[in-house]
Amino acid sequence: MPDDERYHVKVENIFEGPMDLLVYLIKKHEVDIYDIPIALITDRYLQYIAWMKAMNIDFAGDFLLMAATLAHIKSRMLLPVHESLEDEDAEDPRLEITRPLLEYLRMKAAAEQLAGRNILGEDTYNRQPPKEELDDLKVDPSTESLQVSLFELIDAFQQVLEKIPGDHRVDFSEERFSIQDKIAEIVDILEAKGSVVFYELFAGKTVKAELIVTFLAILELAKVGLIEIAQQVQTGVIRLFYL
Amino acid sequence: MRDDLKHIIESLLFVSESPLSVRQINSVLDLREPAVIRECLQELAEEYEARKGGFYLSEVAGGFQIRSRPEYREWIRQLLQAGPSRLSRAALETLAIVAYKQPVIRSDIEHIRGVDCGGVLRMLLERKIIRVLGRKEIPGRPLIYGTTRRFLELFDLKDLKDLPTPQEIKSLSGDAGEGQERAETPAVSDESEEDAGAEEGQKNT
Amino acid sequence: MRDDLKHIIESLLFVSESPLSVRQINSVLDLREPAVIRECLQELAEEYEARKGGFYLSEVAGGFQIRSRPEYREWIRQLLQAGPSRLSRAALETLAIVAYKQPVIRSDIEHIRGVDCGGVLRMLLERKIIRVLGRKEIPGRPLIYGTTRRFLELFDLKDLKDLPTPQEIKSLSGDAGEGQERAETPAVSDESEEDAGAEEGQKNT
Repeated sequence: MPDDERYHVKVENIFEGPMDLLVYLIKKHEVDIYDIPIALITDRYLQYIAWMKAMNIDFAGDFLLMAATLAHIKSRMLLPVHESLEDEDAEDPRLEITRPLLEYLRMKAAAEQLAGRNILGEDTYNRQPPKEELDDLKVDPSTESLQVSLFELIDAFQQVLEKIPGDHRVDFSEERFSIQDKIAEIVDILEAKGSVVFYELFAGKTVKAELIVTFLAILELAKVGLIEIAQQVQTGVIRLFYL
Repeated sequence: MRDDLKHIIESLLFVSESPLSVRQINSVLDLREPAVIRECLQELAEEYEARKGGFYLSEVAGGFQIRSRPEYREWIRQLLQAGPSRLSRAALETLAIVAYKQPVIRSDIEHIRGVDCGGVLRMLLERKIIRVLGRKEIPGRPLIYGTTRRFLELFDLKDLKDLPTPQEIKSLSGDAGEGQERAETPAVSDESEEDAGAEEGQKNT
Repeated sequence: MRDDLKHIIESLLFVSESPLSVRQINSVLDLREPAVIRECLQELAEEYEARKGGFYLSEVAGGFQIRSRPEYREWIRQLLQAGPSRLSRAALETLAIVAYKQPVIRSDIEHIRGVDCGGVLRMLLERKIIRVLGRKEIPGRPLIYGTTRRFLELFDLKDLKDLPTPQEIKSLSGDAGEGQERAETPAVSDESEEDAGAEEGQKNT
C-alpha cells in the first residue's frame, strides 16, 4: 500500500523516538520544562500514540515504554500532597522525566553546535597532494609507522570468517582470549629466562579461574610443541623449557 | 634564513594530508628551539589572514593544516561535484553524546536518546569518527566508545577541551528548539505527509 | 571584485587533485569573459614567484596546478618517511587470523585465506606486529605465530580479551528490529560521502 508507506516515512521523519515527541509536545504547548503539566502532556502523548495506531503506523516499543512512564508519574502526582511532604526525601515525581529531558536537550544543543562548525569536507577542504608530486619521493616501508583502526581489523576478519572452513571455526569465548593472553605472558617469561618452574607460574594466584586458565595455557603450549615439560627426578621440581 | 624556514614549513603543510603538530614538523627540521616553528606558523597564519586568499591556517586536532576558506565553499562544492553530504540529525546527536560523555557505552547513549543507536554507532565507527576504547568491566563487558582524531579534524577542533560547553536549557522557546523545524509540521493534517515525503526524497539525492 | 575572483580561483586550485584548465575553472565561475581567468592565473603565478614560498603555480599539460616547490623536496621526503602508512587488505586479514586464532601456523592461515601468506607474514614480523612463538612439533616443524605487545599498542588494547568479536560489531546494526531502518537509511546515504572522504584520507596505499 503506497499510502501506508507514506505515513511510515512521515512518522520516522518527524519523531525519531519518544524523547523527540515529548520535546515537540512541550514546545507546542509552551509549557515550562521545569514545571511540566504532566496530565496535559501525558494526554497529548497518548493521543499521539493512539493516532499512530489508528493510522496503522509502525512505531518502536520505546514509545510505549515512555507512555507507561508518563502514566506512572501522573498517578504519583495524584497522591495527596501531604503524604509526600511527610517524607523529606520525596522528590517531585516529574523529575523522572525532567532530568532525562534536560540531558537530551543539552545533547541536542551540543549536536547543533557541532553542526554549525566549519566542517571539513563540507565548509572547508584540505589539499590533496597530486600523485605526481609525491611519486618520486617513495618511502622505505620498514621505517614507516602504521595507521590502522580496530574496526578495519575486525572488518577484515569478518570477510575471512565468511570463507572459513568448518574445521577452522574460531572460538570467541572470553576464556579463549584469556588463554591467549596467558600464553603471551608465559612466552614472554620463557623468552627472557629460557625456562621456568611450573609452580612459579601459579605463585600468588588465588582466583580459581586464573589458575585454570594458566594451566590450560601451559597445556596448549605443550600441545603445539612450544615447550617441553620435565620433572627432575631428585627434587620433583617441574620445569617448562622453551624450545 | 627565517623566511626559508617559514617556507619549508609551508611546503610541509602543503603536502601533508593530515594536520601537522609542531613535534612532527620538528622531527623533520630538527631544531634546537622548536619555539621558532610556532612563531613561523603564527606568521603564516597572519599572512594568510591579511591576504584573505583562497586558504587559511587552521589549528586543529593537535596540529596545523592549511584549509580552504569557508567563504568559498559553494564554488568548491561545484568543482568537486560533492552533493550536500551531511551527517544525519541522529548521527550528530549520537556523536555529540559520545564526544561529551566519553568514555561511554552504547546503553548509556541509548538511554539519553531514547532510541536504538546501533546502526548510527556502526556508521560512525566505519567513518572513523568514533572508536572502540575497550570494554567496561560490568556484566556483558560492553564496548566503550570515544571520539577519534578524525573527529577533531572534521569538526575543526584543536582538542577535546576545545568542544563548546553545552548550554544549560532554560526554556524550550529558545536555543533548544533549533533543529526541531521538522517537528513543527502539524501532526495530523494530510498535506504534511507530502512535505515529509518530499523531504525524505531530498535527503537521498 | 577582481581580488575575490582571484582568490576563488586560488581556492579551487588548492583543493583540486588534478590540474585545472581555464575551461574547467569557468565551468564553476561561468564568466562571460573567461580571459579574466587567465589574467588571474597570471597574477597568482607572479605573486607566488615574488614570494618564493612553499609552493608555485605550475602550468602542466591539463592546465594549472599549485605544487610544492622542488627546492624543498628533501624536507618533504623526510616528512613522508615519518608519516603513518596503512596496512593492506591482505595484511589486515592475515593479522586478524593470527590475532583471533593464535597460536597458529602458516599453513592454517593459508588454508583459511586460500592464498600464500609468506610475504605478508614476513612484513608483519618485520614491523613487530606478530612474532614467532616457536615451532610446532609436526613434520616440517613449522613456525607458530602470535601477536606482540606492539599489536596491542597499535590497536589501543589492554589485552587480547579486549578484542571485540566480529559478532559484536555485526550486532550493532543487526539486532535492532524495525525502529532500526531509520538509523540505517542516513548511514547508507552518508556512505557515498565517506567514499569521497576516504579518497581524501587515503595515503600511500
